[in-house]
Amino acid sequence: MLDHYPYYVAAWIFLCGLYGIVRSRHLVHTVISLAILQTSTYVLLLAIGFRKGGYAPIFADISPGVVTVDPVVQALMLTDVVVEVTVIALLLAMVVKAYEQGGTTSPDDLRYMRG
Amino acid sequence: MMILGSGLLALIAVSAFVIVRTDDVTNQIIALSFYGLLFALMFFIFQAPDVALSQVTVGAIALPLMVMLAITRMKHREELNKRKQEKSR
Amino acid sequence: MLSPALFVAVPLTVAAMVAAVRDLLPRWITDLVAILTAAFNFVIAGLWTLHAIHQTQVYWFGNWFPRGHMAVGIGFVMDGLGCGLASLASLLTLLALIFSWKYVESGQRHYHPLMLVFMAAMCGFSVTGDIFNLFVFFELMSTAGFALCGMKTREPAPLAGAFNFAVTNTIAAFMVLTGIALLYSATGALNLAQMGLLLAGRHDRLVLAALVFITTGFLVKAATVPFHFWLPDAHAVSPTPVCVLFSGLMVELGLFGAMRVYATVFQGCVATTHLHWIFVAFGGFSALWGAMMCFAEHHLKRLLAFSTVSHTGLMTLAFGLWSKDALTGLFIYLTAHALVKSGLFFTSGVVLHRFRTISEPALFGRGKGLKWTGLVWFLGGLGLTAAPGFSLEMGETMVTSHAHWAEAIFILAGALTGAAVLRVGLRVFVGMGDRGPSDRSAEVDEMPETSEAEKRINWSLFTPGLLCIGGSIALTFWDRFMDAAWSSSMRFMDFRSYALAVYGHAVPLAMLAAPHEDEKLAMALACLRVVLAVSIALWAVLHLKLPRTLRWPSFLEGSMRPVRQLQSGHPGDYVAWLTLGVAVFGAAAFWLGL
Amino acid sequence: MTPKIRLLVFLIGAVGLGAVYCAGARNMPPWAEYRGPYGDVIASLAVFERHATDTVNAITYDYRGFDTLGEEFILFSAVTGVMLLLRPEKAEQKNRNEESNENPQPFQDAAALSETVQVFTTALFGFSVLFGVYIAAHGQLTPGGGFQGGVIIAAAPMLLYIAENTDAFRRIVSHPIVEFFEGFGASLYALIGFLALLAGAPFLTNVLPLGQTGDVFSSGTIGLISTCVGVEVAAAFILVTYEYLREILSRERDQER
Repeated sequence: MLDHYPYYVAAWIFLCGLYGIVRSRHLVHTVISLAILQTSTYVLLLAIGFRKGGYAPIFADISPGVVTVDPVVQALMLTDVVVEVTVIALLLAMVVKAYEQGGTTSPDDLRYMRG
Repeated sequence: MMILGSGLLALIAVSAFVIVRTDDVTNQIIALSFYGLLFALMFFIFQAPDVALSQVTVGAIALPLMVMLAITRMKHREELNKRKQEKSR
Repeated sequence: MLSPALFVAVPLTVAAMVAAVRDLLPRWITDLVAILTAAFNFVIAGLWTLHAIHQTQVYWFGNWFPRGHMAVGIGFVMDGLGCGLASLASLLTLLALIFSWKYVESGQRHYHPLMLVFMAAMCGFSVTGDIFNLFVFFELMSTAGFALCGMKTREPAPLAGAFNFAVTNTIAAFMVLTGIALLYSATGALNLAQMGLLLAGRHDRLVLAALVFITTGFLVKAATVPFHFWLPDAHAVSPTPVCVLFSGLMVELGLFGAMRVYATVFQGCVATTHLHWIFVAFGGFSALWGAMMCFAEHHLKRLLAFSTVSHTGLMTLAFGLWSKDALTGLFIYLTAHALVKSGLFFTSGVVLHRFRTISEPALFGRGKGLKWTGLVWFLGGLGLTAAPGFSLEMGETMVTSHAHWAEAIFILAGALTGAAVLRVGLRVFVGMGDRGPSDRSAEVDEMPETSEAEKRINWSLFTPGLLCIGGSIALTFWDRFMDAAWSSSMRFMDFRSYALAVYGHAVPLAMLAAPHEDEKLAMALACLRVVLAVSIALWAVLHLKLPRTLRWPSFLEGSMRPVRQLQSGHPGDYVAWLTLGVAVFGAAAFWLGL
Repeated sequence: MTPKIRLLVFLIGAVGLGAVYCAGARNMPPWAEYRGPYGDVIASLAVFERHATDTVNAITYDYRGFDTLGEEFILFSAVTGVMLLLRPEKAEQKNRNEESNENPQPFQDAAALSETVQVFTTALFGFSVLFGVYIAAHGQLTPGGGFQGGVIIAAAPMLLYIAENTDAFRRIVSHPIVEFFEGFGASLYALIGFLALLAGAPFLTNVLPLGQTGDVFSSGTIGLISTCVGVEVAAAFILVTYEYLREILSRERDQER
């Protein structure tokens, strides 16, 4: 159980994000829940690349050959962070505009196209 | 380090749930910023200074700021509409 | 040979440069630059396709060749199907850009860069050989798609549609990323071929969980029921040229992503199980559900959107059959469907431009003057039913050649979707029967995308649709196309040849002649579909003139309340269904796979 | 669906999704025991092959540079999307002008900031820009890089806004040069990639001299790309801020008149 502890945390955060979107009553709340959901992948990737006793993979102050943690997942996470923030920016723009056009911030009122 | 990290992970798990359960958006922004900082701290502990730096700038500052700007703009519009209504009366 | 990087890098660079100087350029220069870039892309991708059907080639970015079996960089694997899809993407974008010349007016300063980025993302997605790169292009495609979908900001409906689209597809992207992370932890690699080699023979819950996340993530894009809810909302509100790209290719590329990962990473470890029946089940269900909903719609674009759900379901079913014939058929079907569906969307754009509305009851009888547009529409409807003479029929025959039971689903789905299109045609362009029932979504009127003054149908509006429909007929006369699809599909399924190519030992493949199926039976079935489609359409249009006892199935065209209420427009609902869908898929995968 | 049914559907699904996730997680290698090989190979090679001490950035801008190109264009298309969505509508603009003419009273009573705060935050402006440039340009050596540096640079004008120096803020963020740099920065990355094609190597190959390990001008194109990305990211974030604040800013300008 403890061996895989961060992975379960990642699963939990993923479900929390989904739960937030499902119960949301305000579109900004929906967007923030989505941001939370995305952080689950940070935990997962970070935990995968971590190594007990490993150093940060920056050879400015450690000599080559020292055991480090995985730099690849960190590069992937950098991409991930930027992707998250851009998608959130775009979604927020939609929320703002939807409010300006429809005068509502509730997902219950998004039903312009039912059926 | 591992114990500190595990504790931080638990804290993150709890705050994720708290944030999605918070209905008031302003409170959520503050919590989100705090949550971003927790992540930055965790990246430092788990030897990922690059990601930590980008998390501090993006997750703890840029992201909450953007939500705040969006809400400011929405409030601004709300006020405009109110004024319009008052005038028409 | 020209570098394959060009067909991704050139449109990206042009997009960024056009964006940098967008205030200085007059509209016509932007149009011209964008069209030329798309044409250039089409030429490059086309040349590569001709090359790649004979030999798969790999291109390592940054000159990072693999060290032994360790791929350190990102590679493009130029195989026949990938390159073919890239050229299809460029072609559709080219036609869409020509269509937008006189069509898109509002928001034009940002439109062209986004379209070019979208095209580049589709091309990159088709040929990349790295799983994380696949995710990056998936997300790039999504981001550009979200923005294009919400373009018409003067109404609230497009924003709602774009919002739902963005929320569901972002969740999908992060499910894919989760699956990628699981696989990375198991293999320590990101290259598809390398992962496949490392996972060969391995068969445990980790692999299955990764398969569930990656596949369902891509199936959200492919709009398989119950992940499909975003699609009609997004399609109904996007500008017409964007719809063409969404329905024509983006949705199918979602399925292609799932297939690519399955063929490379998972084939060696789960191919021994009965897992592929899940795809058959999900696909068949989507095909029938989509067809039913399609017939019930009265909003032209939404109707076409549901038919996309149905046809992508048929393609998912073909994927589940996982045989050479089925895959060959699938790719012929995909190409043909992309052309027919694009043609129909272009025509609906012409209708919206001419009559300022897109709701079937409101258009009743008004299209009598538009003979040529009507003709294209009817041909498109016949194309959707996979009538004889259309290349869809070729694909369908191939898919079902060794699975005759699947023919039943193809007939039902094809006849119903085709009948819906023909019904609209009869009402709008012939003015037959009555207005027909209306429904809520048809009453949400869409604001036209062009200005009021211009009502003439410019050649640039009409030609793309005609070319598309014509192209789908012309494909049947092109024997080499069928052979190329056959050879490339064989290669696509064969993981060994893929891995060899990635590590630089590609074997040239002679072009094989595709087998010819029993043509009489195929022709008979195709005729049956057409007869069914035409009679359903006629029945729907004329049902008031029929005796009362024969009117009972009219609910099919009418309200269908409980079912249609599922399509509620609420992002929470969609996400709840998505979660349930993943759970069902997961349960089935663990049941059949372990 | 009513909220209750929605929650029920979700909960059933969540149990299944969670079960799949946990079943996968249980079979993963235990935590804190990364087994490689990808990361280890690159960590041992990057310093020698690329003369970069920060392996993460060597991966981001060189080994997997093509991913980063895609990622940068995700940012580009998202910003273009924000601009597209929040573009002022013509009809609306007219209304607003009319309104503001009739409505000269101050829109919001700004709480006066103490002068110390104003002076201090304004002084931070230069520092913030400098720091951002430093972070972006030293990507190959120390933690940081184009993305981080770019966001820090973009934060500088926000300081002016906080200091209520709205006039300077508006002049900076609404300048057309920002929009130019947003597109130009993005295309520069790809152009550096084309440089390699001219040299006869595959796209995005690091063709520049690698220099001395530890030097600012080491690692060939890595530092250059990082700086370009910094420009693009800074411009992108400033643009997004401006798009959100545009309406409020124009209102404040009207008041000043």
